[in-house]
Amino acid sequence: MIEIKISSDPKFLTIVRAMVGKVCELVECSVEEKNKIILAVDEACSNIMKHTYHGDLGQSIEIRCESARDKIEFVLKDCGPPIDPGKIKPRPLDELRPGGLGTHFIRTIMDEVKYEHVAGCGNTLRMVKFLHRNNPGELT
Amino acid sequence: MIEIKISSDPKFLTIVRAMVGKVCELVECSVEEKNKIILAVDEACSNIMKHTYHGDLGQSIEIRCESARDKIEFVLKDCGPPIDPGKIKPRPLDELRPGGLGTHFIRTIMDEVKYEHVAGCGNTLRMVKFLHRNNPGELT
Amino acid sequence: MEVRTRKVGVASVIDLKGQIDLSSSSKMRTAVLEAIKAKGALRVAVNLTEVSYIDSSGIATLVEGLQLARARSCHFVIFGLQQAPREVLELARLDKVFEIRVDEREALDS
Amino acid sequence: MEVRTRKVGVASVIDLKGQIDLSSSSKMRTAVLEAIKAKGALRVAVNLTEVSYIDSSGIATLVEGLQLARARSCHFVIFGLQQAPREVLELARLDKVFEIRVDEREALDS
Ligand SMILES: Nc1ncnc2c1ncn2[C@@H]1O[C@H](COP(=O)(O)OP(=O)(O)O)[C@@H](O)[C@H]1O
Ligand SMILES: Nc1ncnc2c1ncn2[C@@H]1O[C@H](COP(=O)(O)OP(=O)(O)O)[C@@H](O)[C@H]1O
Repeated sequence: MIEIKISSDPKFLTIVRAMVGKVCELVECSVEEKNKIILAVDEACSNIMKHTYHGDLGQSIEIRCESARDKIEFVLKDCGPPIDPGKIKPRPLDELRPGGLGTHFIRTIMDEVKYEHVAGCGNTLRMVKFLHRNNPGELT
Repeated sequence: MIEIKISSDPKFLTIVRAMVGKVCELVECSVEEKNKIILAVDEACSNIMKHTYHGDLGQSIEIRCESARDKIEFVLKDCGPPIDPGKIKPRPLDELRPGGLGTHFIRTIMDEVKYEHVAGCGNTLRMVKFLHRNNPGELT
Repeated sequence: MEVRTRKVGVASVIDLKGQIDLSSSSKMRTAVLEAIKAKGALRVAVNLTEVSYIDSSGIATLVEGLQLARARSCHFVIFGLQQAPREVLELARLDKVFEIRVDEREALDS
Repeated sequence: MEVRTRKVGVASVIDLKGQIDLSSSSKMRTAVLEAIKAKGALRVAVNLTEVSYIDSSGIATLVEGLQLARARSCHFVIFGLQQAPREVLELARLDKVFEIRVDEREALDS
């Protein structure tokens, strides 16, 4: 188990990506899987910074990572106001316009994506990726 | 502020080093300073794994990192039995024998090193490094 | 991330270096939009050779650049994609939308 | 970390690759001690060309190797040090204790 807690400042995203990348190497996923998992976690953190905290740099985000035989799981926690999971939607991809790609990436890359409000203390986003390996390394 | 919590398994040291390296890049220290700071934090975590937890992989270590204008500070927390700071000593370097280098590295690299027992819940190790920069980037 | 804009004949080349994410994409955006808006801009080429990572905010900037360039009859191309950024463009299903060239020489060829 | 031992004439070369820390130094230790204990071992050269990091447990293994080699009249050299590992040896004040060679050719020269 690995846990990392950062201030809600985009400059820390590079640390999150380094951490996720190392975790992916430990569980021996392929480079393509690694790149995608890094992207999904990065986008999820960016969305919390932008949409949950509205750019406030002084809040915090916690990222927990656990792995079992055939999957890797990330749980992101914020302390922001309750979000409405129904409003988290990618834009239709056939319109050519900037923005609206982050949630599309998250949902395409991850096999399970679940937003939940935690009574009294922010939101959690649980993302699970099933791994396709012959000889999986375990994290815990 | 950055916080990372790992299980007391040496395989996670690579993640700690990646995190510390990225933090050093954010505060813009030199490559030499970065390499040394990575080494000191790695050795301190290794010592907790070896000497506080005696190789038990299921315990946890928390690493907090903060920086001010001219320094970077790491606080390591464990949940092990109280250690006696007086017993944490490097061996005389003029004897050629394996071992006993970790604490020497830590004390040589860091400007302040302080071990403390926290009543009822493990130990903390606080390490401060003063930075020599013209235009320091701040972490928090 | 580092951003630099160069004139090469009638074209502007924007050299990007590092990782493009929420902390750096606004810097990239400023450079891309400025190059396209510059008087007499006929071709803008974004050099991604040294970009190891790009997120949705970087992709959004490329889309914005493409749209502004079309509106101003400026030719907008990107080149030098590493594997990871290429995969992100594919995930966004934009790999057929952009003019993607291999290197700078090709990017400046009509 | 990856470890591989090769025979080159009367010498053994131990190629190490990656980062040497508490999780990997025991693997390195096994290879180093085995090479020195092998029948007729005259020279053991540790190749650090692809080692980007070494901690005190890796240094301890090198010291142990040096001592065992001396006791057995085996010639023990290390070569190919990158900047970071070199700095660690200096911090340990061992940079004058080891025979440090630039590359494999020099390491196998008497
Ligand atoms: N963590 C979040 N908290 C609140 N709203 C969110 C969150 N993540 C996404 N959203 C909503 O979903 C929309 C789509 O998000 P996304 O696809 O990442 O695109 P973008 O961030 O470019 O708008 C956002 O505009 C926002 O309204
Ligand atoms: N976190 C710790 N908890 C308890 N004892 C420690 C700790 N760190 C160091 N020590 C003590 O200090 C000694 C010297 O440590 P060090 O210089 O790192 O060398 P080594 O780990 O090779 O023994 C150790 O052998 C141990 O007795």
